[in-house]
Amino acid sequence: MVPLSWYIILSAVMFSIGVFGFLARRNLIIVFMSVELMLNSVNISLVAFSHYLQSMRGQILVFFVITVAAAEAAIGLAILIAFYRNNPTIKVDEINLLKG
Amino acid sequence: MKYTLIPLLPLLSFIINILFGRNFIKDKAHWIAVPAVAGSFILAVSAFMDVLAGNVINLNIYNWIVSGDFQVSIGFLIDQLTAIMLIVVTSISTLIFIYSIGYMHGDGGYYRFFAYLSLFVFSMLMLVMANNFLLLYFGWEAVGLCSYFLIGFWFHKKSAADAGKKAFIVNRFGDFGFGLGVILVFLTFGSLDYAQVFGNAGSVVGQTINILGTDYDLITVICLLLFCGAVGKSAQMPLHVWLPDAMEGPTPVSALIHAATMVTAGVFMVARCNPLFNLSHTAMNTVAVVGGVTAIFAATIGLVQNDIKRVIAYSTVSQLGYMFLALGVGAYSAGIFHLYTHAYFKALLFLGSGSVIHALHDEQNMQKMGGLKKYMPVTYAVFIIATLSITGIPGLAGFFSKDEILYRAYLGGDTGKFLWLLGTAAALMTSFYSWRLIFMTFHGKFRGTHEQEHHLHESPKVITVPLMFLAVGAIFAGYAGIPPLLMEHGDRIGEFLSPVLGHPHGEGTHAEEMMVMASSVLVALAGWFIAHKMYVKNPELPRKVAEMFKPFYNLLFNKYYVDELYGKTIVQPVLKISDKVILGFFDAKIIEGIVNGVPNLIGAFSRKFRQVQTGLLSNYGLAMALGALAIIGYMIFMR
Amino acid sequence: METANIITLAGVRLIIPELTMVCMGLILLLLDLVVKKKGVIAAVGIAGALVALYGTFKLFGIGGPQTAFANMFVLDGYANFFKLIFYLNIILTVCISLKYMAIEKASFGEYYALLFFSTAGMMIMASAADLIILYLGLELMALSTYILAGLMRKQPRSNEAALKYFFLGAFSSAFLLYGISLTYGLTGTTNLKEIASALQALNISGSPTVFIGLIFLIVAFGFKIALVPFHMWAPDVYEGAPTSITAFMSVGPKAAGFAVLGRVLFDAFGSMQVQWNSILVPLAVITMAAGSILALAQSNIKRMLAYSSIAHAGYMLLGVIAGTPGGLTSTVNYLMIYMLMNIGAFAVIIMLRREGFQGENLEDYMGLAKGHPLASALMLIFMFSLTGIPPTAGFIGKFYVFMEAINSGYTHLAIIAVLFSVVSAFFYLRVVMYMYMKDPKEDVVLTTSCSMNLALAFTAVMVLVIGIFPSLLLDIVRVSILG
Amino acid sequence: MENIILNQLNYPVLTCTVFLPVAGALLLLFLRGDSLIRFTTLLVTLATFVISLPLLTDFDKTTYKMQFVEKHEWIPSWGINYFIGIDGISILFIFLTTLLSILCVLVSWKAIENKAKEFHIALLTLEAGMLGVFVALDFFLFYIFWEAMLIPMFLLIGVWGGPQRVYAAIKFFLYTLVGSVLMLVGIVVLYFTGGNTLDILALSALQYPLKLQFWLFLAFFAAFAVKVPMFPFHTWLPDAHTEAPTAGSVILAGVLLKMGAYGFLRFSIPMFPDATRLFVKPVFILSVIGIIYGALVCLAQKDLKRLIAYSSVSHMGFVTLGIFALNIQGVEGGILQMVNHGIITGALFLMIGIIYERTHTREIAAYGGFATLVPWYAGLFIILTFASIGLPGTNGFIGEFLILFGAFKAQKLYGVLAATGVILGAGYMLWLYQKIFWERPGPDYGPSGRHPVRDLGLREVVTLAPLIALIFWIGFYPEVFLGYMHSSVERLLQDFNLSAYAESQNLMAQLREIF
Repeated sequence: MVPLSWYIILSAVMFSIGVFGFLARRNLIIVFMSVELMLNSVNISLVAFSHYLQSMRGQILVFFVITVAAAEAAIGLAILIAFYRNNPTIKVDEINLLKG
Repeated sequence: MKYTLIPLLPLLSFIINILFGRNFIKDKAHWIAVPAVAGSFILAVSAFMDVLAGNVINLNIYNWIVSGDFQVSIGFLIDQLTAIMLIVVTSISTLIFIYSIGYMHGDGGYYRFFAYLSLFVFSMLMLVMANNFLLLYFGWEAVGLCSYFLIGFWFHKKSAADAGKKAFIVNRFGDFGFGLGVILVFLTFGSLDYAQVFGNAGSVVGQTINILGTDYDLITVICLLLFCGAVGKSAQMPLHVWLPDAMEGPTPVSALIHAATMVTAGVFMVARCNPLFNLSHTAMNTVAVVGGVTAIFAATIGLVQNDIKRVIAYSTVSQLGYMFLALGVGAYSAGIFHLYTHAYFKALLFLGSGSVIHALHDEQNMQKMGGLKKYMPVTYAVFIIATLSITGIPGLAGFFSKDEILYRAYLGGDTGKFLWLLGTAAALMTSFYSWRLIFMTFHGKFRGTHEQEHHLHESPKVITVPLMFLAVGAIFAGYAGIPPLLMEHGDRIGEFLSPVLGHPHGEGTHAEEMMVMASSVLVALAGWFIAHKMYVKNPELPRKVAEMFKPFYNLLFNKYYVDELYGKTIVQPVLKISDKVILGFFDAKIIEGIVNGVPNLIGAFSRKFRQVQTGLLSNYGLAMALGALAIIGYMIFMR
Repeated sequence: METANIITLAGVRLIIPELTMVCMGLILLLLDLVVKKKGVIAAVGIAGALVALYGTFKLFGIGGPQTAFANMFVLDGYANFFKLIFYLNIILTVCISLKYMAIEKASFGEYYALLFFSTAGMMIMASAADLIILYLGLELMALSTYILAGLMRKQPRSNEAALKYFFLGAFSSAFLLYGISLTYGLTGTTNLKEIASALQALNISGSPTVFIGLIFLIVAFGFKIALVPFHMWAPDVYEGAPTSITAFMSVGPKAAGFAVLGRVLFDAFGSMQVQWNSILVPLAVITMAAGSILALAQSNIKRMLAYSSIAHAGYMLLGVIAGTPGGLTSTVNYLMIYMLMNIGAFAVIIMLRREGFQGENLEDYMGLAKGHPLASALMLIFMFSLTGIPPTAGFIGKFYVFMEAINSGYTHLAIIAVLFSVVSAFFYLRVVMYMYMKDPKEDVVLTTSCSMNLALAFTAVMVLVIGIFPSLLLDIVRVSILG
Repeated sequence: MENIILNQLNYPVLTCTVFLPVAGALLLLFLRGDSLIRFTTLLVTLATFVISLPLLTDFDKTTYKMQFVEKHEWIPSWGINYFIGIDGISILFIFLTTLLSILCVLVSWKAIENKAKEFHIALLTLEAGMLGVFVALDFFLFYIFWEAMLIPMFLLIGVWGGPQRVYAAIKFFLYTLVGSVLMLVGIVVLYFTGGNTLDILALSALQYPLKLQFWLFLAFFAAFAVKVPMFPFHTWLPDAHTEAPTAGSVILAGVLLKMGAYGFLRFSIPMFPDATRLFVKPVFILSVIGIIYGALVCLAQKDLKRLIAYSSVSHMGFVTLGIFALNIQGVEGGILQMVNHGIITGALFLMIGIIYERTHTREIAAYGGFATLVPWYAGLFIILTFASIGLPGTNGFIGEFLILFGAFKAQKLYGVLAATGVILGAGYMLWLYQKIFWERPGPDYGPSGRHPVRDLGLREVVTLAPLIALIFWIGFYPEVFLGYMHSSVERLLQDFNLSAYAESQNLMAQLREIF
C-alpha cells in the first residue's frame, strides 16, 4: 500500500504549486484558484494523516475546510464583483491604488 | 558697633543715593555722601586712637559661609596696619568728595557719581578692615566693581565703556590667582582667619604641593597666587595695561581710586600677608623684581606721554612699583609708608590736573596747554609742591618714604643693589617727567584755542581748598617717618607698624645711608635740570631728541606695544576661535549635525522603505512566503 | 463515553455569550428588514452586547477554567478577559459608526450584524482549546471582516482594501491549515492540551516537521496581528476600509490573534518555548522597527495609525516573548489599553469626516485646536497615550510589557523597544504639532453625535484614569489571567 | 522605615502643594475671559507658594531624614506606593518652583494674548509636574512626573514660542525623551534587582554589584545629563530657551535644568557609589569642557537669549563639577548654585522678556545706550550681570566659590581649569552689558524713536523684586539656604564614603569586572 510520506509529499507539492500560483499568476481568478489548491493540498494531508492515525479529527476538519472554502469562495467572488464594478480589471498588477 | 559704622555710613549713603538720587535728591547728593564719609573719617580717627592706645580690635560679626569644615565669618580686624589705611582712605576720600562737589557740578549723573563713590569707600573700608581672606576678597572684588562703574561713568563714550570693561576683566585675571590662593590657604591652614593662618604660618614650612607631577614649595605657591591678585589690582607688569585706560573716568575717580586707595590694595594685601611672604624667599624676590621692573618700565613710558592724566597714571604705576620693591626686600613698613605719602601727593597731582582740565573744558593733551601759571596760581603752586614731593626733594613727604625704600633695597644683598639701581634710575625719570609735565602745562605760552584761552580761570574754592589740604599732607605726611640718621626714633610709623609688619632686617652704616640719600636727591635735581633744558630753554630740543631716537621713542610712545600684543595674542584669538571654530564649526556642524542627522537619516530610511509597500497583491504574498521561508531556514540553520 | 458529554447543558451554558452574539447578529439582520432607523438597530445591538457582557460576567463568577464539548472549548479568565475587550471593542465601534456610516452612504443593517458575527468569531477564538474550533472561529471572524472592509461598495479604495484583505487572508489561513495538519499528523490530535502532552510523550519537540507546523501557525497568527513581514495588508486595508471598521479591525482581529497565539504557544507548544522565542524575538524587533520608521513618512493619518498599530504589535509581542504567565498578562493588559486609546484616536478622525471632506490627511488637522479645543485636547491625550507618555494608560501598558520582558532577561529587547518608541513619538507629536502649532487653513466642521461623544468621553476618561490609577485595570487583568 | 519622618503637620502639606496647581488647571477649564483666568492662575500659584511655606518653617534642619512624608498604597500588585517626602536637598527646589511659577504668571500677563486659557493650564500642570519630581520618593511616581512634565513644556514652547518654535519644541521633547526612556529601563532593572520595589529609599540602601551599577549609572546618566544639560548633550537647550516664551524660558532655566543635577544627587550617587567613583573623572572633564565651551560660545553670540542659554550650559557645568567633587563644599555649593542659577538666569530671562516686549528684537547689535533710556531696568540688569559673574555679595559668588573650593579640594587641576570660566564669564557678561546699555542709544528706541521704550512698570518691578532680594540675601547670609542642606548632604556623603568597595581595587580590575 502507499506509504504516508507519498501523501505528505504530494500535499506539500500541491501546496507549493498553490503558493507559486498565488505569487506568479496575474489573473485574480486564477490566484483565487491557487488558494483553493492550497486548501485542498491541506485536505489531502489531513485525510492521509487521519487515516494513518486512525482518528476522525482530521476528516472532520476536512469537512469544515471544504465548507469554509465554499463560504470563502462566495464572499471572495462577491468582493471581486464589487471591485470589478468600480474598476473593471482583474489584473493583479493593476490593483495598486493603495500603496506606500 | 562704632567700628561697624565706619564702612556702614558710606554704604548707607550709597543706598540712599542710588534709590532716591534719580528722582528726589538729584544735585543734593553730596549732602548725604559728604557727611557720611566725613563721619567715617571721624570714626576712623577715633579707631586710630584706640589702636594707638595699644588695643587691637578683632571682632566677628556673624558667620558668613558655613559648609562642613569650611567656615568663614564677616568680621573686622583693626590693627596698626588697618588703622593707617583707615586714616588714608577716609581722609583722602573726604577731601575728594568735597572736591567732587565742584568738579562734577552740573553733570547728569551727579547723584550716581556720589553713590558709586560712596560704594567704593564702603568696599575699600571692608577690604582694609577684613579679618579674613574671604572678606578681603569681597572688598577686593567690590572695589573692582566700583572702579568699573566709575571708569565707565561716562558710558556713552565708547572709550570709557571699553576702559571700564578692560579694567574689570584684566583684574579678573589677577583675582583668578588670588581666589585660588585663598582656597589653597584654607586647604593648608584649615581656616581663612588672619590670626589663625599667620599664627600657624611656620608650621607649613617645607611642605610641598604637587602640580602636574612636579612638587613645589607650598608657601611659595600660595604667596605667588596671592601676589597675582596684587599684580592685577595694583597694575604691576604684566597686568598694568588697565590703569592708563582707567583715566577715562572723571578725575576725582582717578585721584581716589587709581592713585590713592584702590590700586594700593595690592600693597596692603602683601603687607598684610607678610608672615607668609617672609617664609618664601622666592616669593619675596618675585615681588621685589616685579616691583622694580614695573617702576622703571612705567617711568620710561611716562617720559613721552602727552595726555596729562596718563603721565600721572604711569607715574602711579611706577610708584606702586616702588612700594612692591619695598615689600619685596622685606621693608614692609617702608612700603606702607610710601603708600601713605604717595596717597597725598599723587591725589594732589591728579586733582591738580583735574583743576587744569576743568579750566580747559576737558582738554587733556599737554601739547595744547602751557603758560597756565599766571591764570591758575593756586593750582600751579600745589602742582609744584606735589612734584617736589614726588621727586623726593628733602623735607617733603615723598623724600622720606622713597629714600627709605631705596635704602632698604640697597641693603638687600646683590638683588637689592640691582633693584636700588633700578629705583634710582626710575627716580631720575620720575623727576624728569614730573617737571616736564609742569613745564608743558604751566610754562611757556598757551597753545590752546582762543576761546579756551578766553575762559581760562582759577578753579573755585570748593576745588582749590581740598588741593591745599592735600598739599599740606604732601609736605608734612613724611614727618611720620624720619630716618634715624636724621633723627633718633624718627621712624615713628615704622615703630607703630612693627607689631604687624616686624622690623626690616639688615643694618647699614650712616655712610651708605648718606650715599643713597644723596644720590636720590641728585637724580631728582638732574631730572629737573634736563626737563628744564628741554622744555623751557629750547623747546625745539624734544622733537630733535625724538627724531634722533625715533624707534625707541615710538616704542615708548606706544607703551611698548603691550596692548597690541595682548590684543593679537589673547583677545582676538579667543574671539575668533569661539566664533569660527567653536560656535561656527563644532557646535553648529558637528554636534548639531549629529543631533539633526540621526532623525534625518531615519526619515530618509522611511521614505526609501515605504516603496517596498508596492500595493501589489503578489508582492505582499511574496513577502509572507519569503518570511515563512526565512524563518524556516533560520530555524534549520539554528540547529 | 466521550460521545455522552459532547453536548450537555453545562457545555451550552459556557457558550451563552457567543450564542448571544450570534443571535444578535441574526436578530439585527431581521430587524433591518422592518426598522429603517439605524439608530434603533445600533441601540438594540449595544443592548445585546451588554447582555452578552453580563453573561460573561456571570460565567466569570464561576471561577476556575471550565471546558466543554470534549475539551474543545475552554472558558477561563484568559478567554473571559479577551471577551471583555471584544465587547468594549464592538460597543465603541457601534457608537462611533452611527453617523459616520450614514455619511459614507454605507449604513446597511448587515453592517451591525457582521460586526456581531465577527466578534462572535473572535470570542470563539479566545475560547478555542482545539485547533479545529480555532480555525472555525478565525474564519468566522475573518470572513465577516472581509465584507466589512469592503462595505463602501462605491469607493474603489474600499473595494481594493477588501480584495487585498480577502486574498491575503485566505492565503494566510491556508498556511494556518497546513500548520494544523502537520501538527495533527505528528501529534495525532488537534486538542492543544493533548498536543502538549503528545510532544512530551513522543519527545518530538526537536523534530523539524513540528517546527514547520509551528512556524506555519505563527505565520498565520502573525498575519492577523500584523507582524512584519506578514503585515503588508494592514496599511492598505486600514486606509481603504471605512474608518470605523479600521478602528474595529485594528483592535479586534489583533486581539483575537494574540489570544490564539498565546493560547497555542503556551498551552500546546510550551515545551518548545526556546524555539518559538528565537523566532518571535527577531520578528518583534523588525516589527517595531518597520512600524515606527515607516509611519514617519505617512501623510494619511489612517495609514500612519496602521503602521503605528504594527509597531504596537511589536511591543505587545514582548509580553509573549517573556514567556511567563506574567508576560502574557502584560500583553493582554496592553491590548485592553491599546483598544481604548486607538478607538479614541479613530473616533476623532471620524469626527473630521463630513460630506465632501475626507479629513484623513495630516494637513486637515492644521490649527484644529483653534476651532475645536476640546476635540484636539482629546486627540492630544490619545496621541501621547499612544506614545506612552505618563500619566496616560499607554505608559502603563508599555511599562508592564517592558517590565515582564526585562524580568525574563530580555533587557536588550526592552532597550530597542524604548528607542523605537522614541522614534514613534515623532509622528504622534506631529499630529499634536499640526493641531496646536499651525494655523488653520479652512475652518473644520466636526460631525458629532451623542453616541460618538459617549465613546470619546469613555475612552478619554479611561485612558487618563488607568494612567493615574492603573490598579483599576491591573487587578482585573491579573486576577483573570494569573488567577 | 526608620529614615523617614511622617508628615509632622496635621494636613497633607506636600500633596496639597503638588496638586493644588492641578486643581487650579481643572478649574480654569470652566472659566471664561482672559483676565479672570490670569487672576485665577495668579491666585492659585500664590496659594501654592503660601501652602509650601510651612515646609520651610517647620522643616527640621537637624536631621537628614525624609520629612513631611506621606505614604499610601497605590499599585499594590507592583508594590508601588504613593510615597512623597522632602529632605534638605529637595526642599529648596520646592521653594524655587513655587516662587518662579508666580513670577511666570506675572510676566506672561501682557505677553500672552492668544490661547491664554491653554497657556495657563499648561503652566499650572507644569508646576505640578516639577513639584512632583522633587517630592517623589517612589521611582514610578518620580518617572510619571518626570515625563508628564514634558507635555506642557512641549506645548509652551511649541505653541507660544518664537519663529523656530516647532523645531525647538520637538527637538526638546525627543531629546529629553531618549534620555528618559533609557532611565526607564534602568528603573525596571532596579525594580527586580531591588526585590520588586521602587521605593527610592529602600533601593538606595542596597548594594549592587559593580557591573550592574556601571550600566545603571549610564542609563540614568543618559536622562540626567541631557536634562542638565552636560556638554555634548546641550544643543536642545539653546533652541528651547530661545524659542520658548519668557515664562517657558524662566521655568526651563529655573527648574527644569535642575532636575538633572537633582537626579544625580538623589539617585546616581547614593545608589551607584562605586560606579560614581568610576565616573568622577569623565564627569569632571565634561563639566570643565562645558564651563569653558559655554562661555566661549557666549563670547560669539549675536542673539540675546541664546547668549543667556549658553551661559546656562556654562553655569550648570559648575553645578555638576561641584556635585561630583563629592565633598561637602562641592555638593552644597552645587545645590546652592542650582538655586542661584534658577534665580539669576530666571531673572535674566524675565528681563529679556520684558525688553523684548518693547523692542521685539533679540539681536544684540540692535541695542545700545539703553542705560540712558531705561535706567531702572539697566540698574537691575547690572545686578543680575554681576550676580551671574559671581561677584562677592551676590548669591552667585557663594555657589561658585564653594564649588571651586570643592573641586579644587577633589582635583586641583580641574578646579583651576574651571576657575578660568570665571574670567570668561566676566568677559561675555560685561561685553553684553556694554553692548546693550552703554555707548550711544540707537535712534529707534529713543523717546522720539520709532518705538520708544519705557522703563519698568510696577508689575515688572514686583515680578523682579523678590529675585533681586534673594540675590543679596543669599549673597550676604547664605546660611538661610545652606542651613537646610547641611545634614542631608553630610549623610549623603557619609553613605557614599561607606561604600569603600571601589577604593580597594584599581581601575583596570574594576573595568575587567565590568566588561
